[in-house]
Amino acid sequence: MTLRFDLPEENLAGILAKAFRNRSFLAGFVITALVAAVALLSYVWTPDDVTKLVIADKTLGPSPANWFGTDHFGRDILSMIMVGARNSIAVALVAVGIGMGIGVPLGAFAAVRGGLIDEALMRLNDLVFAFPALLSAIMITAIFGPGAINAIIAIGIFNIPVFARVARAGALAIWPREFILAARAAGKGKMLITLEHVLPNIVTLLLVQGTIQFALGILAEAGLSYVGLGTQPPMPSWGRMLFDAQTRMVVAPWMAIFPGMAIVITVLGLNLLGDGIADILDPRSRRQR
Amino acid sequence: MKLWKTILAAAALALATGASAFAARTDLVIGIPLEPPHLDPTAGAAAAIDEVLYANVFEGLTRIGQNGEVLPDLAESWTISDDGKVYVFKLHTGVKFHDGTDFNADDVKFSLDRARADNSVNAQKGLFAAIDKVEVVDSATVKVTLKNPQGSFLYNMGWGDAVIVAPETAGTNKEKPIGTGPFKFQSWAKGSSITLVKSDNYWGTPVSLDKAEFRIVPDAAAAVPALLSGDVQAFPFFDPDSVAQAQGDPRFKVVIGATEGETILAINNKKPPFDKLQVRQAISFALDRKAIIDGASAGLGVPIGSHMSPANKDYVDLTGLYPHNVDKAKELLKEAGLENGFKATLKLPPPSYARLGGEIIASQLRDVGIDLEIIPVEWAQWLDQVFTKKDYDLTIVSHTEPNDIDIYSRKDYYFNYDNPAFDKIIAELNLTSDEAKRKTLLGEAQKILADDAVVGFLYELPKVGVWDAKLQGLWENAPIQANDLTKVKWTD
Amino acid sequence: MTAYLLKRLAIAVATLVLASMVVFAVLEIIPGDPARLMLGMNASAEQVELLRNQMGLNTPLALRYLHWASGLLSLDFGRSYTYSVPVIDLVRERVVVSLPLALIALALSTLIAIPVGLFSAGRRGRAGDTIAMGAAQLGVAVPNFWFALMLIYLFAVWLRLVPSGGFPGWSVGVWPALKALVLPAIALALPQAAILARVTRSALIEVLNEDYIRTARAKGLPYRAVLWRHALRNAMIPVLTILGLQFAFLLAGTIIIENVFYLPGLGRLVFQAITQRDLIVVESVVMLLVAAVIIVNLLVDLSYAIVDPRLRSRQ
Amino acid sequence: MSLLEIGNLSLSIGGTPILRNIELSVSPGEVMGLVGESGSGKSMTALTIMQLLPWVARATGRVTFDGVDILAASEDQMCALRGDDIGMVFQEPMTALNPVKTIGEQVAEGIRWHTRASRADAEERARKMLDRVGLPSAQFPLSRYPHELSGGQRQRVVIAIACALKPKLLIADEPTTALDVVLQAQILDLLRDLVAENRMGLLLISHDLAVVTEMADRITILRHGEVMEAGDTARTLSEQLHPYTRQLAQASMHVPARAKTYEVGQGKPLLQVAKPLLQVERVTRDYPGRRTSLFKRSAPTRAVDNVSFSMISGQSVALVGRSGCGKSTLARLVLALDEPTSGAIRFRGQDIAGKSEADLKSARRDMQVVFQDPYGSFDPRQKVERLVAEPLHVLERKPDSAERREMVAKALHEVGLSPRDMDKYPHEFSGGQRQRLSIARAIITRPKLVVADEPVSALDVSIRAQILDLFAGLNQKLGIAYLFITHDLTVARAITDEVMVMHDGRIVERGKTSEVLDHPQSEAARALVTAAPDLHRAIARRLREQE
Repeated sequence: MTLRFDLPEENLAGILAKAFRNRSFLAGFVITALVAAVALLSYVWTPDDVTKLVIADKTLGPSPANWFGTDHFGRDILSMIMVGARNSIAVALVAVGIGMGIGVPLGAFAAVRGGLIDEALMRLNDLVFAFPALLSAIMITAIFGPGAINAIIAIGIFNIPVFARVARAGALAIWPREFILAARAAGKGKMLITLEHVLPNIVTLLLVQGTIQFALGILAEAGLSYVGLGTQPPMPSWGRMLFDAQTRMVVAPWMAIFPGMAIVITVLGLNLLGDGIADILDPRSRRQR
Repeated sequence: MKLWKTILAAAALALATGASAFAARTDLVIGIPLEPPHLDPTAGAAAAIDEVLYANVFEGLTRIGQNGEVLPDLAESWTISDDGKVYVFKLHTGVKFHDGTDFNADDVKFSLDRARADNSVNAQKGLFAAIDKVEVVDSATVKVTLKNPQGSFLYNMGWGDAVIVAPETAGTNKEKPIGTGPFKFQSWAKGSSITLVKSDNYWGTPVSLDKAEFRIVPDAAAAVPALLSGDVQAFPFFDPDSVAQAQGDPRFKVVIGATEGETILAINNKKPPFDKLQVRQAISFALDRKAIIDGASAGLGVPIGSHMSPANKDYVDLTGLYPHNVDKAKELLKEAGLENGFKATLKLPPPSYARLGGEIIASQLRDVGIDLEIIPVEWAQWLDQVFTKKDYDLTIVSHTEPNDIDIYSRKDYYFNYDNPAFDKIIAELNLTSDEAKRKTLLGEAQKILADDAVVGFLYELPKVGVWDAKLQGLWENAPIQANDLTKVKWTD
Repeated sequence: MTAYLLKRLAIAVATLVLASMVVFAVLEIIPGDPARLMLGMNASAEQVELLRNQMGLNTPLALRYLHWASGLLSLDFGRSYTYSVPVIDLVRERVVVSLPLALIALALSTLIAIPVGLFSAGRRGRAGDTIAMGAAQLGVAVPNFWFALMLIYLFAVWLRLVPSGGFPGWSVGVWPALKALVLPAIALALPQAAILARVTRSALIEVLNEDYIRTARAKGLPYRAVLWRHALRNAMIPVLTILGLQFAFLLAGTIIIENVFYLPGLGRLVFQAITQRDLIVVESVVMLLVAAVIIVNLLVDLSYAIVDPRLRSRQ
Repeated sequence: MSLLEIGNLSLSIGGTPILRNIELSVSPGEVMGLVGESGSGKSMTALTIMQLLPWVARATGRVTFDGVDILAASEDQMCALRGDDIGMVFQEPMTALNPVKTIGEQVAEGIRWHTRASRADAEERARKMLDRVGLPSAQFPLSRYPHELSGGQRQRVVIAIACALKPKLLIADEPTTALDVVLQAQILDLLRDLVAENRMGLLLISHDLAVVTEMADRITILRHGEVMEAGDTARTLSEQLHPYTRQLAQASMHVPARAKTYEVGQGKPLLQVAKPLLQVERVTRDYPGRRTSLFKRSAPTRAVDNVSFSMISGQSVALVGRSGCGKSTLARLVLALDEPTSGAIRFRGQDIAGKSEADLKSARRDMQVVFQDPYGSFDPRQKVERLVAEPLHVLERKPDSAERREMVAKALHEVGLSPRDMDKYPHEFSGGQRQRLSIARAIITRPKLVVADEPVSALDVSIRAQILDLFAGLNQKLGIAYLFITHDLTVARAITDEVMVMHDGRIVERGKTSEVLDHPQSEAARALVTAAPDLHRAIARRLREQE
């Protein structure tokens, strides 16, 4: 799916002013900022120590001492969710970084060169797309050993073609514009034009895709951890918490409910944020106002 | 219109089947964790084969009862010659295979000869190694001559690998097992379930169940809802960690039995710093067995101090040797020159005792300064990396074979443990038949292992069965891996 | 048209060949010896070596690839190491679970998504749209395995309407088999439906802004007729694209969902085969799934040509 | 009795007022011209009549069509009117047709909907209608898809849809703006004939005073949502009583003052000028054909065919031709943005075809470009200073930032903008101002040649006049030579010394501007000249007719 977009005719201040009038963006921004703040807070403070197991306190229900209850090792679930947030964010962020870092130059390069190189790169993209991402991530982590690093790589690899596609489509939409011709007439080379004109103009597009992939990354990390191939203990992870919860649904349903909500809220926030950005950039929605 | 009729009819049918549950039930769904690779107990080692077929579809000359005793089965009675070398089995008459053919002494000779033949694919050929010859005396009498006396011969004949099969069907048993048991095979939905139905021409006491379905429920996450929703009515081998879900629920009966599984924190004894006795002892002091049992096994399971089941008659209680003592552990590490602690890896195979126990142990060892990186591995990798290549620091595994203390004397075993004194005791043990002497030797062996802190001895793995409270007659212990349904019935 | 189709076909075949090389190469470097695994803890090195020879693990990689690839073409996938039956038999048994599951889920998500998308696009910016799209946002955010867990405890454990898992096989009748697939299909379908509904809506809104919609309105067609006759077909292209992608996603999604519901499908087969290092099975099933994805994408390309005459007449 | 009566119509969309107190009427058989510059509310008036406004629009006043109160009519009533009694033709023929339906389906659809005719009957009528608008069945069967037709042909289909049921009123919203002059004349003829045949009322909306004058009986001039003046076309435009009417009319006919002209002596072939600034010799540009199979391609398309010409310093030359004749390709070749398949292009004697960017640097310094679209030719992410300074990239010595600001300030001043505008973003400027920015960018390196590709065709007439003045002034002041690419002969006439007429990739005629335009020799040039609307001529003809 390629996003249709147009270049915003405003500067940053104008965009920001518009952004904070957009309900989606605002809600997404607040949620995402909150999750990020909680993750950062977990570095300096959590209600309880998540590395300390107190078996005697296992599967206690929500109470003033443990707002979200405790898990099967007596750890405070709220604290686990807080620390898990930074794990989820880190995995998804680095995976998006890999996807962008490799995919965007590839896509931009394909758009510049065209012809056989473009064709080859796009066919390579097709190849990666032919592998169901989750299946392949499971294969990769199963082969090279479970763990956060391998999960990042597995998720990241499948972000590459996504960003390559978006960057290429965006760049192809920019290249025929007259201001590119003007830059060429001014004697600028294709590399320079890509850096000065093309990339800055598709940045917002990449940002939208970035939030989508970020959200998908969080879901993928949770899925991998859920089948035991993602983040490994003792590092808390939301997917892992759900894995531990599923055999204890009767005696400790809070073990499943709260981490599940954490995932839903975070992904929701990121998607709203992405929607908001896309809305702001969509000339049609602007025309309506 | 027509579609609606179909849907209504289907709904009515669904209701009807649901309603029939209120009448006295004669069907049972049993959950088993692994799917058998095939259905011929005489051609494979997988426990899952016996779990489905043993005593239900196939029968042997003898059988093993739920407390490990030898009982007559197809052999009504037997005599043993004075020198203990000749066994004459008197067979039941009127026994028929499920395909309608008669069972007689020829089938016994065929089965035993087939199992001990050179080209036999029997997984336990050792059971038959002592047999010299098998002779048919008459259609209901078989004479088995041994090369030398063997006290366990009748027990051996009770194994699933020694069941009697018919020559006509022996080749196809893998897909369509034909035996003499009270149940006959009906269907196998691969990856899903195996269904047995009551055999009408059974020679012995008829069973109460009409139908028994063995459903493959691979993990605890699936087993819990399957049990709670009533889809599956019995899990003879339930994950101990999940037992709390059924405990206290009057609909279910939770039965805790014993196994021969010593659960240990295995240590690579040759790999520094684990080659230092103080380090291994420090680990043993750092372990809080109660917390481990509570956290990884729902509080079930008996702590052990060496490699011997507490149920064993030769068991010596050594659990007091290394009480949970963090200070002592730290002191020992200091003695070993590791007062600042060290880093190591802990490889964990899939079972929950290992994965959960590993997290707890990692936390406990962290308290004394040992920082463990947890590496979960699949069994394949575990066998490859840990067991074969000995590429590991620590691992958790349950050794379920009975009377297997001798593994510590094996050269090149994955513990990398080498103690001539211990080897000597085991060698002596092998030559000793005197019970008292054996007990002393085994006691010494246990003591040495504990003193050397070869591994971290944790606890004896419990056998947890959970089933519908109205269900009677399932085995509570598991001397062998089997689900004998012959006495199982529903009560109201 | 033929040139377009031929090109797509050539690309599909090339992708398939490349994919098979990748799959083979990746799986051949798996750590863990299948022979050792099959023989268990107590086997000697000689026994392992013997089995390695029997399984052809000692022949050169390129030869093994050629042998394997030519086998694939004749549907001879080799024999499973662990089950010691032909892989094709395993696949045949499992595909009757996975394929219906994926298809039911796909049908369910389409049946939910398209009407919701139509509804929302027609009421853009109003309360109905906001509520529907809010629900869709939530649907996108819910991890399907967590959703599955909730479904199991609600509908199987608490209400006891459907089985909590497992699959009785089609031989016991269509109804019990379908009953076993209801929850997994819902768990798979709802998050996908949410995505599809959003795509349908935005595709429709985009199309509704096109000039030819105004032309159709100027003809006197009421809004409804314009939506159905003009907008929907033009909006199909992005919707079809997503449907194609979703098929791949559903196939992969079944891995986790089949595990949650312990359904004996391809996803579970491949998951178990990975853990048991049953290379032949993993290779074959992954190839099969990849081939399915490629074929579905080819079908999507083909359907573009059916929907869009511009592609058809392209010389 | 009027067919359409609009009285006191006001319209607001989302609270923003769009129209104020519009008065307008159309009688059967009458052509009413609605003229105004962009943003004057012409199209909104049309959409109000059709009731196809966005749902946030609020209209007050009175719109009566054939006795029906449109503003109070239900959606069902409107559906019955639209397509049956009121037809509408839109500006953009390329997007006005549904790409996935055949033209037959699209024409027949309205017929079937309104008359409940059978498919066969409707198709029969559609067939006749297509024949009538000039799409005979032999070449244009009903099964054709829109993408198989050219822009002019598609506009004919749109007209067929609008007129299929012989509506009482036809609304044509800029029906020819996207077409070249020759097609424009054909479509206008068609509309005129259809109106006459069926005694339809026609509401013709256009920004082009000349077009409206040729077509309309009466005219209504709109500005900022208000009616400035209305009345008989010929009288209104000849008397020019209202200042805005006068302004519009004068801007439409504006010719900038140019003291110096650069002419080559009569009869002297352009090629043989001494020391030419630009020499184009036998240049051909082929584009590879589409791949028909894996191995075959169709024959290549020849966009520029063996073209030769030259220009001297300070000369202003127009390159005119119909759309698709290859003039833009030629411009790109001259700018070295594209490479010729064969032939040579020399700029100040230096060969520039097929050279690397580094080798082109010195040529680029003296050769700049102005594009058509004042919106698309600036990177919205950069400030004016960077945008205008972009060509400084090719200077031998890169200016430091102070020098750069100085140069940008000077260029802005020269195009009539304030140096303070340097720190703004392009979106803060109007279309005309942006075109000034474009020119500032083009002259900052003091080039010898500026290639201008339709530089004023996207601008409103009054703005266009100003920009033409600017071009003329810079030509006089800085001695810059222009290669003006345009389809608009009034522009060519206004500002160029010489004209080259291009047709099917070839230059078919060249000569002094006034001579070529007044006495075209080639067929292509004659077609262009006769088709081009001319306000003078149109008013004269109207007046003649009324006498």
